[in-house]
Amino acid sequence: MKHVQDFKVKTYRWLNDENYILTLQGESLETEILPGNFAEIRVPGIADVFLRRPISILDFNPTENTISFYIKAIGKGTRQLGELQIGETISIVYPLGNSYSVVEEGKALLVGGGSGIAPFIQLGRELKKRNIQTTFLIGGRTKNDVFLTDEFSEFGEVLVTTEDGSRGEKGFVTHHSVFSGDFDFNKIYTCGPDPMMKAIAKIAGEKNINCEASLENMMACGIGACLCCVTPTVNGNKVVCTEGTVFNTKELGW
Amino acid sequence: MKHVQDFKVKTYRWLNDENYILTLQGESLETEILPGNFAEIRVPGIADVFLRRPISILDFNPTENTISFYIKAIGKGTRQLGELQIGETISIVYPLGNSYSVVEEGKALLVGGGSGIAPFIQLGRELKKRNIQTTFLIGGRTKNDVFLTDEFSEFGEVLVTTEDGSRGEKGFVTHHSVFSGDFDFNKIYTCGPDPMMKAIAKIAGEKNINCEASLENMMACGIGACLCCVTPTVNGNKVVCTEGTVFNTKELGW
Amino acid sequence: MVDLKVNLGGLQLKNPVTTASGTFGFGTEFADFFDLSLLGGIFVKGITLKNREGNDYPRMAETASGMLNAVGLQNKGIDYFIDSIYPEIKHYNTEIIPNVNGSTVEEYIEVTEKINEVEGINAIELNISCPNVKEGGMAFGVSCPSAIAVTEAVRECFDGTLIVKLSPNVTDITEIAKGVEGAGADAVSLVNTFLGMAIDAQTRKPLLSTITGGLSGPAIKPIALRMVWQVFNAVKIPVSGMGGIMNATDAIEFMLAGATSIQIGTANFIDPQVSVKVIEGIENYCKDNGFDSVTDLVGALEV
Amino acid sequence: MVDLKVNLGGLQLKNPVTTASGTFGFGTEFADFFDLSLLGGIFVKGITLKNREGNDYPRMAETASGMLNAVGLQNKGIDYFIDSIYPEIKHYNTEIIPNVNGSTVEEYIEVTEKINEVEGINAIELNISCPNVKEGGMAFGVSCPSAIAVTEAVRECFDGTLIVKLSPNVTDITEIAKGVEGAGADAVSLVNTFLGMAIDAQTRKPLLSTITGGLSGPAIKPIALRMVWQVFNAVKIPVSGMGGIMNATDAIEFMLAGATSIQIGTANFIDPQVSVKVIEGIENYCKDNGFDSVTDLVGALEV
Ligand SMILES: Cc1cc2nc3c(=O)[nH]c(=O)nc-3n(C[C@H](O)[C@H](O)[C@H](O)COP(=O)(O)OP(=O)(O)OC[C@H]3O[C@@H](n4cnc5c(N)ncnc54)[C@H](O)[C@@H]3O)c2cc1C
Ligand SMILES: Cc1cc2nc3c(=O)[nH]c(=O)nc-3n(C[C@H](O)[C@H](O)[C@H](O)COP(=O)(O)OP(=O)(O)OC[C@H]3O[C@@H](n4cnc5c(N)ncnc54)[C@H](O)[C@@H]3O)c2cc1C
Ligand SMILES: Cc1cc2nc3c(=O)[nH]c(=O)nc-3n(C[C@H](O)[C@H](O)[C@H](O)COP(=O)(O)O)c2cc1C
Ligand SMILES: Cc1cc2nc3c(=O)[nH]c(=O)nc-3n(C[C@H](O)[C@H](O)[C@H](O)COP(=O)(O)O)c2cc1C
Ligand code: FES
Ligand code: FES
Repeated sequence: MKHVQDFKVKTYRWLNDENYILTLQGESLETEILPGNFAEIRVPGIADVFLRRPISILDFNPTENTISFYIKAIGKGTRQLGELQIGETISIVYPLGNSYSVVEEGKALLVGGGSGIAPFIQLGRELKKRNIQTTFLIGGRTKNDVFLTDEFSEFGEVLVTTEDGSRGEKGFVTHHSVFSGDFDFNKIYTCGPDPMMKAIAKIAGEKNINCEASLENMMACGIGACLCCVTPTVNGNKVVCTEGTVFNTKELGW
Repeated sequence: MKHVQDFKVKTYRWLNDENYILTLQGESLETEILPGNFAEIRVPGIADVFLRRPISILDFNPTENTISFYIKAIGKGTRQLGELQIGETISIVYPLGNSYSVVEEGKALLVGGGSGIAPFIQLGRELKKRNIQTTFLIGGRTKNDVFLTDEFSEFGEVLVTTEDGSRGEKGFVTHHSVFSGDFDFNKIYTCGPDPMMKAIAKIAGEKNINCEASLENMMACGIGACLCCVTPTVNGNKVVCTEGTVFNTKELGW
Repeated sequence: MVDLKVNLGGLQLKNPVTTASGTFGFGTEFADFFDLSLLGGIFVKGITLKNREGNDYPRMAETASGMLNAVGLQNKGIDYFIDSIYPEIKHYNTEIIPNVNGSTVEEYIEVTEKINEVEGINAIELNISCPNVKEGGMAFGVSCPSAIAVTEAVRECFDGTLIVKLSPNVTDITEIAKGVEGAGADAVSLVNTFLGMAIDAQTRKPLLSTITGGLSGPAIKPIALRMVWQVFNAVKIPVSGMGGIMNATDAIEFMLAGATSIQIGTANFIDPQVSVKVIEGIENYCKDNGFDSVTDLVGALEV
Repeated sequence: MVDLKVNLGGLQLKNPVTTASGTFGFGTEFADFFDLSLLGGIFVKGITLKNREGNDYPRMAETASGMLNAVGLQNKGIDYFIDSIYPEIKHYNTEIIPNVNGSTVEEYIEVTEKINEVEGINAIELNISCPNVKEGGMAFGVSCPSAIAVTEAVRECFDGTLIVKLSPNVTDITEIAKGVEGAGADAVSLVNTFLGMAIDAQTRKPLLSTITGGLSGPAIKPIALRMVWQVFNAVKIPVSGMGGIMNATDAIEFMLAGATSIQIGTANFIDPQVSVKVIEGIENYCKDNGFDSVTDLVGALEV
């Protein structure tokens, strides 16, 4: 069930000077949160941020009633969310969106980059529960853009590419050697910038492997009420915040 | 000379749960600040406060580059100004407005109420410099609305009225016994709610004593550019933020 | 006990708080957040004769205290509404008011005729003010003759309360209001969104696929309030007021300016529970200020 | 080196940044804050034939991301301007542009004829869009025939650049723009304020003495930007754009939409130094994006 609920800022963990993990604590917590779900966060105390900001749910802890987000400070809202006082109240609407469909057998490849990787913590955990052999492939421009790999390694193997070669293989994720030779994955999950996801979808198509991507969009409500956030699909315009954010890449025509 | 300048929040002193003294510190300070001058303060970090807020200058300290304000939290801006973090940056335009004309001889009566009393610190000090015998008459609803009397007592005698009689004489300032019997003041200064100032102006008129009042108004710019803040006078509409805020009550036709 | 009931041109509302078309889906999107039966009414999202895919994306841009949208009336058409959606929402104890759209007078008529057959629907809102479609929409609402023509045509085929939704993108909104009053409207609702535009200075491209879109939110409130007050003073039929209402105080201001009922739009995106808070706030205001009936607020501005 | 010069209908401005009438006094009010000679130009506050006391107070109310004003053209009349004010400000190395107002065409003519005799004044802004006066003002600007009539009349008695300031309170601003272009205007400026209203829910009274007033500030920016873009595409004469410009990015957006120069209004109240910051910001943008001349930005929106 969706809630609009007040939380308090519990902790910040800064990964570098523009990426941080924000953890909020509430008096209660809705625990039916699925991998790929997001929240609409109200940014407190800043003149120019009118609408809520959609942010994927990184993780949650039902014992502590905490919920956390991995945020990249790119604009006024995401910057301000990094500057709140501990204990400050913040309203979120959650959990929103559909979710990745967790496979029950075989091998899964999770390909992500940038702040897109947030859903992979929950997804990795669910896959591990089902004993799926999971590989994470994380891309970045340099080694300083590659985060959360320690966390991912709890759930499976972690591969990295960087454009400058400073960590892992040099190049884009799509050029990683995992795609050449023996490729025995039966599911690809992807999250990140559109061009990256499209390239991965193309590989998946060539290899005839089922692939799911999580889309971003300009969102006003996050709950399917305004129809601002549509994406074209082979079945017509679909509402990203409710019919997605996760789509099968075939449906996207990618 | 007028400045627009960034200061940092140095201290708060809360007088009760809605009245506080805010002290700001800058890297420099314009020290030509006259009794009655005000500043236009930009309220940081709140969505609904678009314009600056006009607030009288309570006091300033050229050695420490500090400037202070006595603020009553009555709305969104004045509440937010009471909740800033120490060290937060705040922009003010100052010093603005004309000033009380400081008499050079005789006895002065300063009548004020509410947040109107802020200019009386500077005015009291200037009068004391000139050896003027100064009496402060401060009104409030109850003893909990009467502030800064310790400060005023450095510059002269302090009389108080409260509507419920909990401190000083019971009733409005205009009913205080100082106005009956021997009344040998040659100047009255007043600052506070309009009805109070008008009543004081009437007494001054009857006693034929020179009286100056400081007016409030809805202000957009505070520097005479927008003409939003006029008040009718016997000489036509006058601009409160530059031709005032201090007016002779005769000119106001009071 | 404050009497919160209002009568909007024959339509009885249990309280003056309704939600605005296009901002509240079909209601169900908000069912997790509060009991929809608390509402005076729900203006459901704009409906056309046939399925419409709406505009390309991006369809939304944030602005100072507001937002632009360019949805373009995406919906599955009137038959789908009647067959598949209305049965799901009709059990809510609140007025369900369809928002009727068309590119031609004939289309408006066809949609209305179908709705007229549906039991339980007591009113429609005739949208002659959508700025986000190429043909029809706002074109009807900014010219007096065409506003009158479509209102007259729809009046003839609808038995319930006919509410005509006016565009604010006009020189004199009272002229259009008087026109549709004469043409048989039972009430007017205003305002729809203002035609606006946003640009990304870095890419030098418009932020909406359609270049221009409709501005809503608190930014427009002062203009919307002025128009409600002007129309209230110009016509005898009641006004359903909206434009930037974010809380009970805003809603009360619209009622003081002359709105019999109010609609909450963009605020639903910021706080999905805002409409119940507004109902409570209006009730408290009436209690605190000695109004026995909320209708005493309507047009009570002291000028 | 970026060339910041622009030509506004024959008027040479050293850069596209000017300050808007009624928000910058006569300039001197800002002399403490920066060197006025840095500005492209100063549109001084509205001037009428005779002394005007303006409206009663209160004249101002704050709104979401904006403000309402009801100043009502308070000024000491054209003779006082020419004799007492202009001599004090003419030494600034910037264009001083009087904002001309009247209740009748004859008044507009008389004021203009007097200005035409003043050496050093190269342009006037004809204000046919003030929403805060009973007679004249906006009444001229919302009807095409009267806008044309006053423009033609003033054109005949003024030799310099004639800039006509348009009202946004119209159904189709391009129609008025084309009208005044045909009547001899050298440029149009837009937008003036939107007619709005604010109410105090507690006292149940309007917040302005005049009930309605003019809305300005970032709230109106999306609508103003849309109008600039429409007018740019409708006429050949240049546009001086304004409405909610708070920083260089906003100014650049107006230029991309088609403004040859821009005016900064309400933002002067928030930051008295904003206009110099905008000049610097535009210059940096041009440098960063490889524009040699600021005129390359004008209408460069990619649609
Ligand atoms: C479903 C979803 C999940 C997301 N998950 C995350 C996440 O886990 N971590 C993370 O860091 N970011 C995430 N994002 C992106 C995040 O929403 C934007 O970075 C944020 O809204 C930008 O706000 P801002 O005020 O900082 O930027 P602004 O200053 O408003 O603008 C900067 C840029 O951000 C983009 N943007 C602004 N508002 C939105 C919006 N409402 N929706 C989408 N894009 C917008 C625009 O392209 C704009 O140019 C997600 C977006 C969506 C739609
Ligand atoms: C020259 C001058 C000196 C002042 N000195 C002091 C002082 O020393 N200490 C102090 O506490 N207050 C002072 N005030 C009053 C102070 O400016 C207002 O209380 C403040 O602007 C209210 O802002 P807000 O956001 O808290 O209230 P809001 O939430 O905006 O509104 C609350 C009420 O405050 C009033 N108000 C709002 N904005 C203004 C404005 N720009 N100008 C005047 N009134 C306004 C309105 O009546 C409104 O109904 C002074 C006002 C003026 C004009
Ligand atoms: C995303 C969105 C979609 C809208 N769709 C419609 C619509 O289909 N029909 C209609 O009459 N109005 C539509 N509107 C206008 C609103 O009903 C309302 O008139 C407008 O938003 C002003 O109110 P507000 O400021 O409270 O949002 C839409 C508004 C928004 C923001
Ligand atoms: C207080 C005030 C007074 C104004 N007076 C005039 C005026 O005398 N003549 C005029 O043409 N415009 C006047 N305007 C309108 C501005 O010049 C400008 O068109 C409008 O404010 C929109 O720009 P902004 O949003 O940047 O303020 C006034 C605006 C304000 C806020
Ligand atoms: S953001 Fe409103 S429908 Fe998706
Ligand atoms: S507030 Fe602008 S002139 Fe006084």
